[in-house]
Amino acid sequence: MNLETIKSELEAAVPGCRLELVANPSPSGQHSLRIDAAHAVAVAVCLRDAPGLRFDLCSNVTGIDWPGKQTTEKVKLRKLVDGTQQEVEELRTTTTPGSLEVVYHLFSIEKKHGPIVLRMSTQDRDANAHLPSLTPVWRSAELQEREIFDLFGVVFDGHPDLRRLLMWDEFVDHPMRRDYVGPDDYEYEPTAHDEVLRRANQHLSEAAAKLPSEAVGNQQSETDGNRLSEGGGR
Amino acid sequence: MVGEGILKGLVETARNFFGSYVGKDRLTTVQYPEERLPQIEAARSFPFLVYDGPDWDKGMRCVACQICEKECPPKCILIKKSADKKPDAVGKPQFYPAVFNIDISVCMSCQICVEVCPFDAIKMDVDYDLSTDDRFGDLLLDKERLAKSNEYYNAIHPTEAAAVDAHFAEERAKAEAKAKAATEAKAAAEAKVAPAAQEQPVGGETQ
Amino acid sequence: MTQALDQIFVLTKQWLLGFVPASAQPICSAILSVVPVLIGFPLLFAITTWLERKGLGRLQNRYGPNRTGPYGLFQPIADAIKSLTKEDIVPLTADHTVHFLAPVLLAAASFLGYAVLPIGRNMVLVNMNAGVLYFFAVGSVVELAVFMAGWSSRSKYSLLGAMRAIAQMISYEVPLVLASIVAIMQAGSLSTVAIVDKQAGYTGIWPHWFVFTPWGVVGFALFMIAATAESNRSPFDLPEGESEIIAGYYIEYSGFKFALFFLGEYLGMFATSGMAITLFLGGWSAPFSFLTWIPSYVWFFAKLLALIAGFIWIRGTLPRLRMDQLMSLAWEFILPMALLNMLDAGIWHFMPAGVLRWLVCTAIVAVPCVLLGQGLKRNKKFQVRTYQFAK
Amino acid sequence: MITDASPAAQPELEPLSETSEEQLLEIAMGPQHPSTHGVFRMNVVLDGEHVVRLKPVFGYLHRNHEKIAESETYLGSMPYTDRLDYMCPITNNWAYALAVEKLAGIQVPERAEYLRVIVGELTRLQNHACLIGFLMQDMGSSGTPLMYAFREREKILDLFESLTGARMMCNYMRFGGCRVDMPAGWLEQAQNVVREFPRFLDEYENLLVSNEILMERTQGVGVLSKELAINAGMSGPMARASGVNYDIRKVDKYSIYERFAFRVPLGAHGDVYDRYMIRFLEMRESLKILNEAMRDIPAGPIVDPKMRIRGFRPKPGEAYGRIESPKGELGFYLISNGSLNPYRYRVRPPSLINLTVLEDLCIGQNVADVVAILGSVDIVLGEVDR
Repeated sequence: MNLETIKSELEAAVPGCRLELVANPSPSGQHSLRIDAAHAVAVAVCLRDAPGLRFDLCSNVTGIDWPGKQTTEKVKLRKLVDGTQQEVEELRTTTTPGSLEVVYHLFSIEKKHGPIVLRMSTQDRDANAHLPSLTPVWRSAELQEREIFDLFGVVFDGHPDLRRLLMWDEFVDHPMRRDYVGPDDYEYEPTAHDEVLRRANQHLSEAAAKLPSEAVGNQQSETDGNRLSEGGGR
Repeated sequence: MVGEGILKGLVETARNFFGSYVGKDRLTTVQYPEERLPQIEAARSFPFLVYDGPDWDKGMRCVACQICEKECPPKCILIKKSADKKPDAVGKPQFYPAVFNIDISVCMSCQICVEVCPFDAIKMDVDYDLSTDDRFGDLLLDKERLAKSNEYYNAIHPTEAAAVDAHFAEERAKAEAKAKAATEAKAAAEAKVAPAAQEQPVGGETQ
Repeated sequence: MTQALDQIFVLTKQWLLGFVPASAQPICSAILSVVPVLIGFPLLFAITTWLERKGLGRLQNRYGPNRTGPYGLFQPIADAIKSLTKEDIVPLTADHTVHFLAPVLLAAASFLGYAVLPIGRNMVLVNMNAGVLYFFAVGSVVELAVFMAGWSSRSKYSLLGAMRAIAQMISYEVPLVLASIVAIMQAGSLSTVAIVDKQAGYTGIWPHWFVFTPWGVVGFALFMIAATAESNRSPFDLPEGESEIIAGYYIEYSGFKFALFFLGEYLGMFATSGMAITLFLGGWSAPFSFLTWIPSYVWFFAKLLALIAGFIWIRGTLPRLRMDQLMSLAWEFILPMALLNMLDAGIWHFMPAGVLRWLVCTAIVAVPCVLLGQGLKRNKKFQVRTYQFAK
Repeated sequence: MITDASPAAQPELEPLSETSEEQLLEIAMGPQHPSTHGVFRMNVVLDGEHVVRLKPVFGYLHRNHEKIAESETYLGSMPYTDRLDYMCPITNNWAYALAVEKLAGIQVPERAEYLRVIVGELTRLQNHACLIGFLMQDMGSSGTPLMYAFREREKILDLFESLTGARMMCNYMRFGGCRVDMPAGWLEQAQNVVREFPRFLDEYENLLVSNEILMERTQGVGVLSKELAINAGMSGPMARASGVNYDIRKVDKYSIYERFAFRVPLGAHGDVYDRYMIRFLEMRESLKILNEAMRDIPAGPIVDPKMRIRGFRPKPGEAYGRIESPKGELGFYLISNGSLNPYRYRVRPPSLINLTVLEDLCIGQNVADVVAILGSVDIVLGEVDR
């Protein structure tokens, strides 16, 4: 199936939808179709139900994090300096807002074709990380969208049961984001590399600085200070 | 008839009951400490470092290139490069590891260190009786405990080791030929100067 | 000589009683009878656990326990030591008294049934007139103990298990009693000794066991099915169904109390098997007339072990039924069959002996059995299916 | 049309009888439970023995495999894939290798493809055999079928050990081929195992297929309709038991599967019995593939000679590769930004997605059926939680 024809078919079926072909330079040749959030559900229903398409199996749903970039470039400007126009070099930083992208891989069980790759992007990575849920169209997205909500922080509007899937409910961050910083208070396990040890010790000393002395004493004895120093001696 | 399937099942279990006294193919259990399965050549447990010759420290093939340290997926290898150099298996002066630690409580026996090693210095052991009562000390293997002789390597992985040895012999022959050519050229150029003594390669095969 | 060997325990008891004053003789006699039972059957329990683990192992193509002693024979001792040294954990919110009493009551009740079991010739603790009745009456105490355990533990799983146990045991008590009625009808007595005596004769070399009659074999089969369910053995081990409700009513027990539950379960199994032997398999009598020189108690225990082996075999083969299927089996199959079997036994009694009696009585139980089975199968709509392949 | 399959439109869960909410019993099955196949939990609300609600709880084995893989080299993730579905490590390797090969456009030599098919189908055999064993174990048959399955699995694992060096964590595939060629005598040994395998299947069939208790326990239990199976993305035996004709070996024709004559069994009822029989029949089909592959395996290299073990950097782009793993559709989605490690690495776990319909299957059934249904879904928690 040609992605171009699918695109034109969809555009005819769902008036007003904005579709964009995203080329994939890899030898796999799996090009994708970026759809806009407003018409996503309508496009999805059309993909599922249109007799020529019948993409009835939504196989894989996943998120991708594209963090915002800060690029600094030197720009030459003409400026009035001391009354004369001079060419001045200036550093200018441009910040591109990041986005979270959700990718759907669709196949057709009836027609045995596929995959077609759908992409949707959020406006940013924080407050507006909302996308329409396609779970009402393909039930298979249910757990996978929950997983994306959990690990990436995309809020799917219209999802029937949007809870964290893998992390516990009290957890605050989204571990699959690229700027996620792992915790430094996990149970210490000596490895050949001292990075973990360094961070565990740092965590302890930070905790010591924060807490009143008695509490720290208890905490340190609990976390087995001996073992830490033993590992450090290596 | 009701109960036919149940009776069939009962007959089947009875057959297995008696079969387990007759055939070894039904009773596959190996009574571990007393009997053991034959050693499989491809088996792998944890890595060890190969050395040539009698002295483990001198003959170690490892040149501390740290490739395995970088490629190790769970990052269980720690290598510190030496300051000085010493001749390697082929005879070239090379660095050697001042520290080489493998934490086998972290190692997952994936064999990637073996595959990436260009010097055939690290290989997989087949020993599996590794339980110990000191989780932290005994499972962190240092250079001395990691070092195993080339003879041992030949014993546990004969086919693979033979190929490695052949490769080394070839390399050494090439190096010797090169050295010989160099010395001959040198001798031809400066007939007065005595050819410099070439250092003998340290190799298990030569002894 | 064979006579002496057969009566050795009875004679020993008489001999020992000779040393005590006449006033103390009744109580001493009781003690001397009870103590061997209290020791012997738990010992049999130990042997059975070993047998079961070995047998199941071989059924499953494993060795079974073989590390403790020769052939793993000391495994029961190791198990006992382990369960005795384990920490006894009682849930904080449990009803401590009832929680403690339940296993004790279970074990105690399981022993009571042995009072009327004739273990050998002249070897019965109490020759009660209503022995069979007594046996089933004390057997139902087990249900109470099980429910006490499930209720007092304050665990949802144990509650589920207890509910299942009560439903199952009460449902199967009915067919258990009904199935045994045929033997009582034939013997004309509720006394276990009388029932065994009735089966003691031989025709040629063949014994007059009730199981060798059409109504007897059906009664025996029904009794054994019901007995399996009564003693919570697989495939009727729903109350403890370890893959569904983990351990059911005794999930919150540990250590020795846990072991007591096992003891109770096995003792119950021995008791019902012993009753089946008494009712249908001729009690302590030898299977052939030329084997009567072997002591009677040996025969009893040999039959008991054979039945236990059957239990183990079935346990190793069959998956577990579901609660509703268990109930429908009891009420829709076993109960009608037991009632029909009573009719059959009556007809047998009044018809003249001969081939015709055999044919008629066999037909009376066999035809409905097949029909009922087919009907049940059709009702539930299950069958071996054939499958198609994609083009 | 949309609402048809949406979970929001599921019938409002009414208690079966006139039971008020207070009389319902909520129990947590798992994470410590003998039949959840690992640390999985279902919060089950019961009315008597009947299931009124069921909410699966995931994440007890979550280790963020995807995050780890994004900081590893492409090859470095290969041993980690073994640990996803630890019952069939080789098919995990295969799916990952296939995705990377698509991403970088690597060709696989003929012999390597045959080797992959052989070990892949052996994996399917042992997985299905064990699954049926576990299913019977869940239904309370005290381990006998499971032990028979393990007996046969033992022989297959021995094959894996002598080929790859490890019984479970095989780490066998490489991008563009396989890691090692088979040692001398391995093929004969494997042929022997394959020849002996039908005997085990026949025994299994005698033991179980016509068993009345089993049929009663499984037929009509946990029925999954064809429509829901498709819409909920079911794959593998789970989908085929509901009559969905979708076998990726046939559809994608990946590797060399089009060369083998094998059939795809389809169920008509979509209940637990069908799921279990489909696996049975698939084992027989796998044996056919194995026999053909072992007969036809050509000589040659086992890995693309252009592939280097170090410094593998695919060109920027993305690829989704999937195979028919024993559990269902196992896919890997990779995005490369031209560096040594993938920018995005995603596993499409069949076990997790097949659990989507768990609640639908279990509602109205008994507690005892819940474990049977869960067993018939065939999950491995290493893959569900990743």
